[in-house]
Amino acid sequence: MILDAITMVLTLGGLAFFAAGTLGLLRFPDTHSRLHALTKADNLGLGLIVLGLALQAGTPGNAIKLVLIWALAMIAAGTTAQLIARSALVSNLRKDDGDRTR
Amino acid sequence: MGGDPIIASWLVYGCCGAVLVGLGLFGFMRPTTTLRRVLAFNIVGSGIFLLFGATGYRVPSTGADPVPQALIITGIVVALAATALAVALMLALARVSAGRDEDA
Amino acid sequence: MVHPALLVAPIAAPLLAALLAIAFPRGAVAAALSAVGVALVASLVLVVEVARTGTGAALAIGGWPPPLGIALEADGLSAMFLLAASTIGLGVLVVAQGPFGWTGRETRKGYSFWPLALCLLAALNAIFLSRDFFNFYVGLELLSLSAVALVALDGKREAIEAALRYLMFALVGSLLYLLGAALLYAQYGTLDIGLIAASAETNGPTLVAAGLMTAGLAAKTALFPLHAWLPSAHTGAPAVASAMLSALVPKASFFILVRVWFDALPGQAGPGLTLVLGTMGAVAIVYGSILALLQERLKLIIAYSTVAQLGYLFLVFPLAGGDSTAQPWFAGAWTGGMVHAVSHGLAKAAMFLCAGAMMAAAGGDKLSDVRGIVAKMPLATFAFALAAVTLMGLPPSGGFLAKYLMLTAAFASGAWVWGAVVLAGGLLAALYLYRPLASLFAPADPDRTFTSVPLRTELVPLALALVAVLLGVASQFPYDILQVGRSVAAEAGLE
Amino acid sequence: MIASGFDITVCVLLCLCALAAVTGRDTFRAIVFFIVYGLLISVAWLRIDAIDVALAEAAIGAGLTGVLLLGAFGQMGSADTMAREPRGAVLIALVAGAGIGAAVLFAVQGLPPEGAGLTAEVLAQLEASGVGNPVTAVLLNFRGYDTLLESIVLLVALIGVWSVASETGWGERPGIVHHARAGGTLQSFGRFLPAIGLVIGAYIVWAGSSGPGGAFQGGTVLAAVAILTILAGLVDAPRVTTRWLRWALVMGPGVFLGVALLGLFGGAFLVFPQAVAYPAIVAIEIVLTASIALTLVLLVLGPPREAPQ
Amino acid sequence: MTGGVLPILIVLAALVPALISFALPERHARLRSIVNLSGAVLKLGLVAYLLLAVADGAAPEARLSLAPGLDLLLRVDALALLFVTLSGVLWLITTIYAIAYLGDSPNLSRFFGFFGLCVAATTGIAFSGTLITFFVFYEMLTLSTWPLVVHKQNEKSFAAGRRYLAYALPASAVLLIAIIWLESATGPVEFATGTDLSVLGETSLQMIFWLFIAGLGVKAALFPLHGWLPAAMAAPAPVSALLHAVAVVKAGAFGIIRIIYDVFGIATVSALGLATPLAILASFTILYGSVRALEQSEIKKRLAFSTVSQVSYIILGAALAGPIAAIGGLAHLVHQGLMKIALFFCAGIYAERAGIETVEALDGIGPRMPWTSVAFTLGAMGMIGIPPMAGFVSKFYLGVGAVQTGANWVVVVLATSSLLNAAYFLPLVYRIWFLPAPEDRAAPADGFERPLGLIVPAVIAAGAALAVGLMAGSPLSPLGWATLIVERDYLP
Repeated sequence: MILDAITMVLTLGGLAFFAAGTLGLLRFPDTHSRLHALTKADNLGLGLIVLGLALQAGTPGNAIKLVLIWALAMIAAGTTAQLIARSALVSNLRKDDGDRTR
Repeated sequence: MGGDPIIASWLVYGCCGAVLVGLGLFGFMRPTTTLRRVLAFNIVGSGIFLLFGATGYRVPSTGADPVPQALIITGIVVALAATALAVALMLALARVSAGRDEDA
Repeated sequence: MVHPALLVAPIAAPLLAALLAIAFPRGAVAAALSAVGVALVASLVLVVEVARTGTGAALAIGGWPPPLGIALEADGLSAMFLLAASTIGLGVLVVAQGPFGWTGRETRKGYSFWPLALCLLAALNAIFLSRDFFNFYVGLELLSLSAVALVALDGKREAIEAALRYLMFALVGSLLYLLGAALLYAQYGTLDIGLIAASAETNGPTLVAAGLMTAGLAAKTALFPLHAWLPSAHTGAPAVASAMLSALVPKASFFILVRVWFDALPGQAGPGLTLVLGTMGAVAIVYGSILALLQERLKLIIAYSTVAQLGYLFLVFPLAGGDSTAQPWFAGAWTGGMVHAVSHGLAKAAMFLCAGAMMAAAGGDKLSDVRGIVAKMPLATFAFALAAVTLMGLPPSGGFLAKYLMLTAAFASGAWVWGAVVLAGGLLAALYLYRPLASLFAPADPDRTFTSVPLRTELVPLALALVAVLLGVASQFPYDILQVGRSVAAEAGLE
Repeated sequence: MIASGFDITVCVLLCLCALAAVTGRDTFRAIVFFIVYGLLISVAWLRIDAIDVALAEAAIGAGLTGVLLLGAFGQMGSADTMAREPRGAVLIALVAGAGIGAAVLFAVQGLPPEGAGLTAEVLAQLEASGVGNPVTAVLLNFRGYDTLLESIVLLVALIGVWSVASETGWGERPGIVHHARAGGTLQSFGRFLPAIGLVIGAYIVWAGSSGPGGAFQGGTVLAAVAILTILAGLVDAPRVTTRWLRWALVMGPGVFLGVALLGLFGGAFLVFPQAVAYPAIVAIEIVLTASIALTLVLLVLGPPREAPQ
Repeated sequence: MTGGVLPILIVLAALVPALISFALPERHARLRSIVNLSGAVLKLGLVAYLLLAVADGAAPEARLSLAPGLDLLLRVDALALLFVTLSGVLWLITTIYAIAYLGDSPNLSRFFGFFGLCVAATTGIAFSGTLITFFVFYEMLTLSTWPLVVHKQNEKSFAAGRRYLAYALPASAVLLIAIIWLESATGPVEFATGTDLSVLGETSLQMIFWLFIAGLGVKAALFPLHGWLPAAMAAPAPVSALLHAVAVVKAGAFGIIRIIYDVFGIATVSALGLATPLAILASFTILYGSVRALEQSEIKKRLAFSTVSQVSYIILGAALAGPIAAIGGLAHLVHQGLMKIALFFCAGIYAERAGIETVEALDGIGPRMPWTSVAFTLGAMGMIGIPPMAGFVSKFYLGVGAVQTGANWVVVVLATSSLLNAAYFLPLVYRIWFLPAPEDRAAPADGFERPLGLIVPAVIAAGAALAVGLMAGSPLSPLGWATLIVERDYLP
């Protein structure tokens, strides 16, 4: 019973972080700040939800699988955030230099 | 959302599949670039598969009907093959009409 | 009972050859010819067996009978179409050794042609033998993708454009057909033709499913309003490929349409459907013929002639069951339609092969380029003329017998309109085929030189055209075979 | 099973994503919505208890097709703008879409609510099919013929894709040249992920016989891994004319067809006697996975690139 | 009856040489001639044997079924033999004439190939036992005649070919409608067994009859469907001989006779009130043809229009419901063939050897080309109907037949047409024999009447026309055979 309550709290917390991340995405002016919001908020939000679910998972095996999924999501998010940041940086530099070559 | 009439979940997904087919066909037939048409084709395809899969889940107690599932997996792979060919043709057309490579 | 190998060989042999052609391109030609040869022999034996025993040869794949497994069955209609497809396939591949044979080093066209052509033939045979609606879908996809790739093989701009348009039509057609099949499965819990026919009744899902399938298959058979892709595709493709495309590919989707309406849902076809299909067919005949009259290029004339001749096939739906008691034979219109499908296939393949040979000799396929080619290529010109006789439906060709049977059914059932359309089609065919024939027979101006082409590119079309004519003379045998396992609706008509 | 709020939400979201993907002028936006749509569809498949299909849809529908479309958009770029939309044609499309959609809706609600399809027959024969997972049983035993033809369809599509190469480019490597910063994040990701991908792919294929999974889903995961390594510029795709590549492509369907033809001696095509069914099916699945993974990679990469001038 | 194989053999006797000459390259002229001539002789031999067999009542037939109940039937009855004998004899002499006439001009293999096909189709038409067989061979005749008409491959012959097809293909469509309309109600029609026409109403029967007449009328050159015949003069002489005397025109007339006697039956035709209008149409064509012939200055065109009118005699004979008139019509089928081919041969020789194309150029050619001119004169006399020539016999029987059935106006028509014939043939004969020859006519190096291959067929044909007229009484003459046909098959 207590476990359900803790799960409830954790998932709600996660949701709050997701909402913050999305809000950041919509409000922030340029790519970099949006990336910042997304990576921080969403990953943390996912972490909390995964923890909440792990409690519900029957066997410890499933719990570990959930954590693994979270780890994989983290790595993927990190890499993509890096790549988007780099390409945004490159295209901004090009834009500033004025030669809009693709 | 909560107060709507109680209908079977398979029917919801079935009707959703039908709507997707309608949307996809609209996207396919409206005058647009080939890439968008290929995209619309995939939407129609997945709509049909959703509808087909939903009809396999009408009696949840015995579990979903495996035959539609198998056919849908085959269908998805075939749709991918067709999409790949369409994309390849589209790129080849762009390459040839750009005159870069007027081969024999 | 027929050994299952007979039913499996026409499908497995070309597939094995295709796989071999991909892995071992140097042996592609040999593998292809022997595989299609095996398929031809198998279909010949199958035809004889079907005729002798008077019953179709069936095989449940994997030992699982329908509804669980897929059944293959060769009734009269399948055996005839199988034999026609293998004959034309062998003829086309023999001629294809010229442009696509092994020339020391591997080229794009030389490598790609053989697996595509073999898979196309395998798909045809798979469709002609299958009794399962989803299996038809996979067969149709295999057929369409290989056909589209063959159309784009030339690499020129208009060929790729035509291939892309063809692919779009084909994909929509397949999806609509798949949707219909899915609804049928949802309604009857099986995909087998026989089982659906047993439990078919008139209700919402069945009608919508059948309607969608008809629309999808009509798009793939290039029936009139949905034919825009065919002329450019069959002209863009290399002549050898367009021989197969024009002669066989639309027949596969028409074959499935016949299975849907005559074998699976005979009771469901209301007068509305037969009227719509008949009208579309009639308009196709007139439209295709007029367009063929206006073309300047030989291949375009032949391509539009396909659009017109396919119109005849759809007249079978309103005319089936038209024979009155006066006719000593039965299911005349239906059998006439099927004989027309086969004889048109043979004649059209011969015509495209001739056009290909003449293009190779004259360096272009405009009527002015091939003027007076009869002096240099008498056999090819004679084959073209023979094929033209079949297309015009003049005796003694198979086309005439088909026209005769359909006309008798039309007049006997008082359906004058269809009769008039069939006759007008014959005359229009004479009109649009006179121009190419006149320019082929015209005196060539002396300084025009034609390069010589290998003899086989003339002999194969001549052989195919002669078989088309033979179909009109020795036609009792094909007639009897088509009756084996024929649906009752073919005689009683789709009321 | 009564439809819960979640189901309805998923359906509404699906329709919205589809609408967004279909309308609008910006192609990139449409492709992104399409990928989101693909993931939502996988969720829908889970809700109707079709886990195998969910796997396939997520991997092939959203994944590979998304990559294909994005890649195409990348290469098409400017050439992909639509001049203007004649009013009439849009109307016709609207009418056609709405009409067929309505007809299908009418048909769906007219279906018998208790139609159980062939569930009972499949479960009854499951024991004789030699595999635990009913979907794999249907896919590789009861309707193995469809799957055989389907693997040929993949091959034909690949030959078709290769055949649109430019005349000079026949001997070249397929796809565009990818290069990434040496030691950059993409390359390290490209080195790190394949290990996990291989394990997951192999597991999916192996588990396919008893639980959800199978040749196609596993093959797609392996293909995704291969594509990632190529995108990361770690390895370049083999030339189109290399011999081992062609034999590998042909191996899967070839073995399947061979085993099917063996049945002919026993008087039936593609038959798996119960005793030998399990090992045979697993063997076929493994070989098929290899060929399918390779074919899918090459399909996504596209035709051989032009020869360097 | 072993005879079953005979009709096939006869058709093959014409078909095989055709296929062989298709395959023979140009340089084997000698072999090709031998093959064609032996085919013609073999065919004559078979016909002779059949004449005896059919005389004492045999009727061999060969049947090949197209569909259950729909058969290709080759059946030898007396009427068929009449036509085949004519075509057999004339094919032999026309081949000799063609070999000599064409010499070594190009594309001869193709010419003799299609020539043989034409005769095979004609034989098929003669032997056809069912309507569908008749239609199959009728169309084969159209297809194999077109390449002969356009043989010279110059613009004039292509125009003639186009015109020929423009008439022939719609006609075949009309004929097909008639056949289908009839057979969809009565089932496949077989000539020997006759058909129960009560199924169809009277008006539709009449319409079907006129469709048949229109379909067959093109080849039978009935007015107004005769337009293609004069234009077909652009073809070389042996072809126009073939077209006019042996195959095409006779096929049309033969078809009409089959329709009237075997499909409808003469009683039904007169009951439906179709006999008289047909007779009127035929008579009009007779007069029209003769009048147009008067205006023509070219010899060949004049002969063409004379054919237009002569063929209608045959149709007139069939249309008049009396046995005597029928005998006259049938006999005229053969007589006209012999006379007309003689005239065409002579016209060909005049054009080839002496460059004479028009009537005016004929002055005084008689003494220089005696044999040809005698043959021409005999033919002309026959056409006019002066006894004892064959033409007189058939016209006489037609006249008596007309009187017998009470159609006296026909006698007037016959009389006027004979006068018209005289009007357009006598001036030629007069010019040939009684006018002085112009000085500048230079005889070709080896004399006018060389090579023999040209002259002999013309003389034989003219002689046969005379012999047939003289020995009209004997049973084996065309008249005798026509009487046998009428007695056995068509007594009203």
